[in-house]
Amino acid sequence: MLRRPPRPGPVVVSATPARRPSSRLLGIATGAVLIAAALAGCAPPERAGNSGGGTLRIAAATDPGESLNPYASNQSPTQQLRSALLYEGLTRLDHTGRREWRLATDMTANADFSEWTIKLRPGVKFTDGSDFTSADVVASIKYLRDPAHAVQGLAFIEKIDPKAVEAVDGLTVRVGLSEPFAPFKEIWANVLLPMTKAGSVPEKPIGTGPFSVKDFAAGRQSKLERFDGYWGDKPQLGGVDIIEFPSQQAQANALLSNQVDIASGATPTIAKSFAGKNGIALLDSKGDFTLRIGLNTTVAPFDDLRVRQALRLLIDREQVVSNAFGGYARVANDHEGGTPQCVAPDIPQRKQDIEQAKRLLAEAGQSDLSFSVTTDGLLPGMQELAQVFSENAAKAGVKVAVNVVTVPELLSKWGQWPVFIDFNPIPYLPTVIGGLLPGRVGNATHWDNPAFVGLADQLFLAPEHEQCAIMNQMHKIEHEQGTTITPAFVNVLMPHRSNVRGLVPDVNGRPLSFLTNVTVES
Amino acid sequence: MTTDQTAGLPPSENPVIGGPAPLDTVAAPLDTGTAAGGRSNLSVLSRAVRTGQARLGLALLAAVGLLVVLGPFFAPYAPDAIIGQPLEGPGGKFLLGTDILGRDVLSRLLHGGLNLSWMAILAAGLGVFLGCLVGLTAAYKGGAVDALLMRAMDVLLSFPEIIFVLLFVSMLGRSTLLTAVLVGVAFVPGVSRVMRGAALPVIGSEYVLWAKANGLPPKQILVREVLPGVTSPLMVETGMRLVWAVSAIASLSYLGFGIAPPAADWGLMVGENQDGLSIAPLPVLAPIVLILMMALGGNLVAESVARTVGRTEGKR
Amino acid sequence: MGKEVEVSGVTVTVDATGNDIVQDICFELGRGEVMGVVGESGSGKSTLALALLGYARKGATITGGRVVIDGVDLLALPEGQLRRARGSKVAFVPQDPATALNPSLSLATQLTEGLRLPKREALARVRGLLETVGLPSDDAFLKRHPRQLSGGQQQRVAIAMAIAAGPRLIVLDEPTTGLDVSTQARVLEMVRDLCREHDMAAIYVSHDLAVVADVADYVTVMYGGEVVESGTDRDVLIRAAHPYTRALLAAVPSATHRHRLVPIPGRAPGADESRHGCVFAPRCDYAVAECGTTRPELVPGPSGTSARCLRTDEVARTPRVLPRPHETHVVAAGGQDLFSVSGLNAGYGGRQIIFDVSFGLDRGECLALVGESGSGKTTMSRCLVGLHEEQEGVLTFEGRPIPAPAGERSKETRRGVQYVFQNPYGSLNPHRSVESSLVVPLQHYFGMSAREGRKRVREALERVEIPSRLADRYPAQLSGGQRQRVAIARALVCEPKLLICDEVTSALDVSVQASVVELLRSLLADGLSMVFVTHNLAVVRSIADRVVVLSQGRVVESGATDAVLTAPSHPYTQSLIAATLDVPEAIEPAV
Amino acid sequence: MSQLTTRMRIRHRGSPPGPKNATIPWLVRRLLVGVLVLFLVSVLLFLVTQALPGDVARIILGKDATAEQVAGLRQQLGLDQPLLGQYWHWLSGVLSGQMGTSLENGEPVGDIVGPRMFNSFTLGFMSLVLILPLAVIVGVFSAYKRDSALDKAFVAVSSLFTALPAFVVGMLLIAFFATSVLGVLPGVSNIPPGDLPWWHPAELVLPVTTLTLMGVMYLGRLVRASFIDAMNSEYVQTAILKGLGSRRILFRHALPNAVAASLPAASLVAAVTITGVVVVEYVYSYPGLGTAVVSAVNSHDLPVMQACILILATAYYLFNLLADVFAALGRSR
Repeated sequence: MLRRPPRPGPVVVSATPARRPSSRLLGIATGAVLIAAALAGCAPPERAGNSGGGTLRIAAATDPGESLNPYASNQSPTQQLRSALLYEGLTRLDHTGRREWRLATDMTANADFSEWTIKLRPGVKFTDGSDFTSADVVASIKYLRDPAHAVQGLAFIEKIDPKAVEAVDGLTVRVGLSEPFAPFKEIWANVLLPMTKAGSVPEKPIGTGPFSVKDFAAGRQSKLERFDGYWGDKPQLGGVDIIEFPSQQAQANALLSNQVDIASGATPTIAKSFAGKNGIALLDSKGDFTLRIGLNTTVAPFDDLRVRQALRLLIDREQVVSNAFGGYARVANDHEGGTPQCVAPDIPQRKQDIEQAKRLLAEAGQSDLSFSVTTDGLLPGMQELAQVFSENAAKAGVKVAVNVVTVPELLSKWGQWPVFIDFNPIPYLPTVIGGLLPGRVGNATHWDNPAFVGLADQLFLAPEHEQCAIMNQMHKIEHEQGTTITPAFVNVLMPHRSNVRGLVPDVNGRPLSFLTNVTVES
Repeated sequence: MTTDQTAGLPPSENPVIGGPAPLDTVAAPLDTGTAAGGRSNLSVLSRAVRTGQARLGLALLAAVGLLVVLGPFFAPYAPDAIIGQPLEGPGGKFLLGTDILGRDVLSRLLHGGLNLSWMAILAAGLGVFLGCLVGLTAAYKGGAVDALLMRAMDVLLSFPEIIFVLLFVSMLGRSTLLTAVLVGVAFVPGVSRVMRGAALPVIGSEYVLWAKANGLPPKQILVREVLPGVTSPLMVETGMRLVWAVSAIASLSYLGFGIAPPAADWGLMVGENQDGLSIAPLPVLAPIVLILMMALGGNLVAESVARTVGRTEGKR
Repeated sequence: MGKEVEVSGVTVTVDATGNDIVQDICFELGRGEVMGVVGESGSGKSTLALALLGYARKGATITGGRVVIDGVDLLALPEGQLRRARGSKVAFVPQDPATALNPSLSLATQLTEGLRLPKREALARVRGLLETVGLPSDDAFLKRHPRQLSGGQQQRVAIAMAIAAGPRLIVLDEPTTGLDVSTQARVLEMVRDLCREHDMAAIYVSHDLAVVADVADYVTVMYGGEVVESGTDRDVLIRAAHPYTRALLAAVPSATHRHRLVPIPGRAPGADESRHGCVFAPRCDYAVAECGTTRPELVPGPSGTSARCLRTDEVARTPRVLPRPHETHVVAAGGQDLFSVSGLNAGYGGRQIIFDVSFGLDRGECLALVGESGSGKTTMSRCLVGLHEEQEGVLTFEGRPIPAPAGERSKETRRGVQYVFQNPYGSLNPHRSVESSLVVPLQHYFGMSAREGRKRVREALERVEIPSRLADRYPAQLSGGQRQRVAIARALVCEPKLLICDEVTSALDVSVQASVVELLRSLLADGLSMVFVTHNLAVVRSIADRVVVLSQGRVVESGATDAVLTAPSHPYTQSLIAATLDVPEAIEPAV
Repeated sequence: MSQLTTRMRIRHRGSPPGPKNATIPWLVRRLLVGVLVLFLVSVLLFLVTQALPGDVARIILGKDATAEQVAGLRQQLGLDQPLLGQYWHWLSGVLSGQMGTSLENGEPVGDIVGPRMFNSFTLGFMSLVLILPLAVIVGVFSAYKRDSALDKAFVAVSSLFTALPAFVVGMLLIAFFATSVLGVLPGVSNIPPGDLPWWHPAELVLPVTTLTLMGVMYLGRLVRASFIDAMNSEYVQTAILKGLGSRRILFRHALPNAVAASLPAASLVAAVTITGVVVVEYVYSYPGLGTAVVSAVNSHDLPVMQACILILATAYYLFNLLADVFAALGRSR
C-alpha cells in the first residue's frame, strides 16, 4: 500500500463522544488506587491456558491509532499484520508472490472486461460461526466503494460501479464496472480489501481468517486465538500475541530477553548484531520492497527531467545497499519491482556518474542546487538513505539537508514536500493504480506522464498474456522519466528465536501472514 | 521520545537547599570566629580551584574543551564522509572504527562537541540571566510583584522540563537555536527561585536598607549592591545549569530533537549507533564518555565552588 | 583536702596550626561557689567552658591539664566514663538555647534522657526541677517543643536540663546574653539560689562585667586565651592589679552615673597568632620592653588578686584614674525642633506594633529611645528613616512635615537624616572596599566622582579615627568596632543633621563600645543631633540628654536622662532600672 | 485603628508569619494560590496545544476530504467556537472527568490515560518507597564515615550519576542486565493491558532501579550534607555534653533533624521521580503516561496530550508545593 494520509473512521466516533460514555478519570484514579491497595500482594488471576499448540509472541511497532477495522485509512504495518491473520480476501499472493484463490474460487469476465462474475468458496465460516455468503461480499464491496468511508483501498476498486454489484446466488457475485478493467483478479489479494461479515464493519468487524480476536487494546497489544472452524489448513499455533513497542531497539531487547518470539521490525544493524547469537535466527525476506526518494514535479526545479536524472545519477546505489541497508538489500534501477510472473525488463543498470550529473545540472542551470529531503524515519533505513544521498550529492556540489519530521507532520503536508522519502511494499499493478497515475493520493510527486498513462490504459484492457510486455514498457518509462530515485530493493528483516519453526520468507515482505506451519517449541 | 532533561538531578528548584549542589558545611571550629581575609568572589573561586576535586573537574573540562575546539583540525576525515563499511572495528584505517553508516567515529567525535557546547552555554546563560532577573526583581520589589512573578514561575515550573521542550519543539519546529533557548527558558523558574532565595537576605541586609533609605535608584541597588552579594550562589547555579544543559541537550539530540542527522553530534551519535551497541560499542560509548566528562567536569567544579562558599560564608 | 573543683594547666590547641586557643588555665572552686569568667570575644572563654567538660570543638584538641571534680580528673577518664561524668558530675548551659535545644524533641524527652532513671522517676524529678526554675511542670508543658517557648523559658529549660542529674559543677556559657535585663535578673538570681541549695559549684562565663559582679564569688579575667587576673569578685572589680582588668573597668559605662568611657586602644589577639611575652603588652599603658619578651606568671599580687603581669606593683600603686564625670550636654539655644514625631502608629503584617508615639528633638540634642526586645524600638527607628512600610503619623524635619517612605522624601531630607545600623557585620557591603562604600553617598548626593570624593572620604575616616591606610580594606578585614566606625563615617560624609543610631554598640565588646560611644559623643559636641536607640541603660546614661522609654509600643515615660534614670516615675521604668546591673561603684584606691 | 489596618499593606513573602497558629491560614492561602496556579497551568497548556501547527480537523480527515467535511468536523469538535469557549468546554470536561476522546482511535481519553497513570504512579511510588529510606541510610552512613574511602566513593559515584543523563543509565543497565552481559532481567518492561504492574515484578526491576539509583544518588548527597550539619549543630554538642551515648545522639538527635532538613529536597526528588518516569518509561517501553505523552505529541492527539501533561504537571506542582511547605515549616522553626 502506498502511503496515504487520510485518517479514518475514528473520526466519526471521536466526533460523537456521547455515544460512548467517557469514563471518569478521577474516579478511575481513586478507584485504581483503592483497588491497588486491596490487591497489593494478590497474585494475578489465573490465565486460561491456550488451546494447545503454543503461542507466538510477535513484537510490532506501536500504533496508538490502530483499530480492528480492516478498511480504516492510514493503516500502520502493525494493523495490517493483524488484519492478515484475522481477515481474508477473495485471493491472496502466496509467499512466492503467486496469486492463489482464497474466498473466491474463480473470477470470469465478460468479453470487454466490464463485468466480472465471482465464484465463492463453499463451506467457509466467519469466526462467529455464521456462513460466509455472497451477501457478505456484496456488503463488503459496497462498504469499500463508499467514498464517505474514505477507506484506504478505495483507489484499487474505484472502477467498480457500486450499483452494479449484486449477489447472483448464495455463492456467486456479479460485479459491474464503470470502465473495462482486465487485471481485476490481481487487485483482490490486497490486505486492504478483505471480506467481512455484512453489517459488522466498522464497529465489530468479523472475518473468516485462521485467528480471531481474544483481546484487543489499541496501541498496546492484541491477543489472537486460533479459529477452530477455519475452512483451510488450520494453524498449529494456539494463539498469537502481537505486542507493541515504541522502537525497534525495544523490540530487539524484548527478543533478546525472551519476552517475544519474533521482532517484526529490525534495522539492518540490529539484524547484524544478532548474527551468531545463540538462540536467535533471522527471517530475511528478499523481495521488491522499495524505499525511494520522491521528487515533487510541481516544485521547481524537480519539474525538469534533467535535474531528476542528474539526481538519479548522483546516488551511489552500491553504497546505499552496503551502508544504509547493511547489505540487506539489492540494487534497484529507478523503477518499481516486477512480479514472479513478469520479471522486470533488462534495462542497463544506472550507476553513479558524477560528471554526467554535473553536466545535466549545468544544462538545467542548477549547478549549485540545494534542497532538503524530508523523512519521518518510520522505517529502518529511511534516515540512513537520506544521509547517504546527502553525502553522495555533495560530490557534485549539491547540498542536501536531512529534515526529520513527525509522522503527522509528514502526512499533514503530504504532496507538498519537494523531496521526501517514501516506501512501497506492494506488487506492480496496485502500485501503478495507487501511486503512479496522476491524481492518486499515493502519487505525491504528482507525476503525470502521458506515455505512461497511455500504457496503463492499455494494461487495464489487455488480456493476461499481454500484460507483462506492457508492464515492461512502463518500467522503462519510469527508469527514463520517472520522479523517484529508487536505489534499492530492501529486505524485510525479522529476527526471531530459533525455537520458532516453520517461518517462510515472503517476497512481498509480510512473512507473518503465513503462520500455518509455524510452531513454537518450548 | 522523550528526553531526560532531568539527567538525574532535579533541574528544578531548590527553595531550601539554597543551591542545587549538595553543600557540605563545616562549622567554624573556633569561637574566635574572626576569619580575616577578603571575601571577594575571586577569592572564593581561587580557593575552590585549589581543591583537588575542582582541579580534576577543570582538567576534565579543559580536556573536553580542547577536543571541541581543536578537534576539527585534527580529524582525519570529514565528519559526514562515508568512507568505510558500517561498524568496522577499531584499528587500521579508522582508529575508533566506523559508525552504522560507515563514517569515521573519531572524526565525528572530534567534530561533534561544538554544537553541544554552544547550545549548553547558551541555554545555561539564558536560564541564569533570565532567572536572575526575575528572582532579583521579585525579591527586591516584594509584595504583589513578588507574588505575581513567583506564581508565574510556578506555572512554568509545573511543566516538567522535558515536556515543556517537547511541546514547544513540536509547536515551533526543530532547530538547534530553538532547542537551546527552550532549555534555557525551562531553567528560568528554578534559577529564579534560587536567586530570589539568595537575594532575600541580601536585600534585607542593612547595607541595602541603607541604600534604600538614601534613595539610591533601584537599578543601581540591584546591580551594585545586591548582585555582588549573590555571586556565589550565582556561580554555583551557573555551573549546575551548565551540567544539566549538557545532559538535556545531549538527551534531546539522542531523541532527534536537536541537530539534524548528517551533522556530527555526540548525543545524536549515541542515538544513531545504539542499535549496534552489542557488536560495536565504541560509536556509542565514546560520545557518552565525552558527554560525561563534560558534565562531570562542570559538576565537580560547581560542587567545589558550592562547598567553598558554604565553608567561607557559613551559608548552607 | 582540695576544693570541690580544681582546674590546672588546661590547654586547648588548634589542630591545624598548633597554636593554643586557651593556655594553662588554673583555678579552684569550692562547693556552692560561683566563679565568673570574664573576657571579650576571642579571649577563649567559651573554649575554656567546653574544656571543663573534657570537650573541644572540631578542629581543636585539649592538649593538657587537669579538671578535677569531686576528686576525679575528667581529662584523664576514658571515653565511656567521661561520657557518664558529663551530666552527673559536670553540666553545661549553652549560650543560645534556641539553637542548643533540639528543635525536634519534646521537652520531656530532652529533660529526661540524660538521667539514667526509669521513665516515671525521671519525669517526677524533671517536674520538680521545672518548678525549681520557675516553669510549669504539667504534661502539656512537657510535651512542648523548644520553639514554643520564649527565650527566657528556653534558657530555664536548659538550666533545668543541666542540673537534672545533680552535677557537682555547672558551667554556664553566657547564658543571659540574649535576654532582656529583667529576664536576666531572674535567671541570675535563680543560678545563685540553685548553687546555694544544691551545694553546687558554678562557672559563669560572660563578657559582661556587671553580670559577673552580680553573680560571682570569684572572678577570673581572661585575655588572649590566658587568665590575666583572678580573685574574689570585690578584689578583682575594685582593686584590680592587671592593666587589662583596669582598662576594662574604665570602659564600662555605668547606669547610675555619667562618666567618660575609656576605650582600650588596639585589637585583641587572634587565636591563630603565635605570641611572645605578655599577651596584653601591645595594648598596655604600663608595658616596658621586658613585657614583649617575658611571659609573666599568674602570681598573687599586692591587692589580693592573682595577676599575670610583670609590673603588678607599679600598676597597683597607680591610683585607678577615675574618668572625669561628664557634664550633661548643653542643648543649643533656640529650642526649635529639628525633628518631631507625633501620633505615630506602625504595624507589621497587619499587627500593630507602635501605638501613638510622639516626641521631638532639638538641634544638637541626643535623645535615647529605650526599650526591651519587643518594645518596638527598632520598628520605631526604621519608621523615622522611612524604611518601614506600614506606618501612619506625622513626621517633621526642620519644621516641615516629611512623607513617611524614604522613597518619597526629598533628597535633602534623606541626606539630613542618616541611619547607623545595629549589626556592624551587615551594615557594610562586604563586596565593597571601605572607600568605595563611602564614595557611594558622595556620588549620590553631591555628584562627586570617585577621585573627587577621595579627599572627603579620608577626612571622614579621620574623623572616626580610622587610619586612611584601611580605606582599601574590605569589611571582612576590619574588626567589629572598625566597621561600625566606617558605617558612621558613611553617614557623616552625607553631612547629616540627625543621626539615628539603632543599637549601634550592642554587638560590640565593652572596650570597643567605649570607643564608639566616645566617638558619638564627640559628634554631638560638633552639633549633630542624635536619636540613640538602645536597651542598655548604662549607655543611655553616659550619652543621652533625654530619654523616651518604650514599652510594648507605647511611650511610658520621657524626660531628661538623669531625672528619668535616677527617679523613674513609671513602674515599668522603675523595674527596668532595678533589674539593670552595675559594676560596683565604690572604687577604692590601691594600697 | 481601623483606619490604620486598612492602610497597612499586607506583605506576603511566602513564608509563614508566625511560629504557631499562623501556620494553618498560611497553608490554606498557599493551597488556594496553588489552585490558581494549576488553573493558569491549564490555560497555558490549552493555549500551547491549540497552537500546535496543523488544523486538527484536517489532520484527522486527511487531504482528500472536502472543505465541507472539514468544516463539519470542526463544528462537531467545537473548533469553530471562540478560543475562550473552547477552553471553557475543555476545562469543564476535565473537572467533571470527561476529557474527551482520543483523536487517534476514538477511545475515551480516560480509558487510555487512566490505566497508564496508574502504571506511572506505581512505578514512581515504588521508586520513592525505595529512594527515601535508601537515601537516608546511604547519606547518614556516608556522613558518619566522613572522609573514609566509602564516603569518598559515594561522593564520587553520586557526582557521576548527577552528570549522567537518564537515558544513558537506562541503556547501560539494559545492556548489562538484560541483553548483552547477564541476561537475567527483561530488557523491556511491557505490562500487558489490564494487568497490574506488580504482577510483573521482573519487568519492574530495571525501571525502578534506574529511578532509584538517580534519586538515591541525589538525595543521599543532600541527606549526607544535612546530617553533617546536624552533627555539627549546637544541639548535638549539647547532647554530647549531657553525656548521651553516641547511638542516641546519632539516631534521636541528629537523624530526625537531618531528615527534616532534607524533606523539601525529598519532595523535589519525588516530583522529579514522578515526572522522571517520562524518560525511563521511554527507555524501557513501559506503558505509562510518559510513553503516552510522547506518542500523543508525535501523533498530534491533543486530548490525550492535554490529559497526560495536565496530570504530570499537577503531580509535579503538588510535590513542589509540598517542598515549599516543608521548607517554610522548616524556616518557621
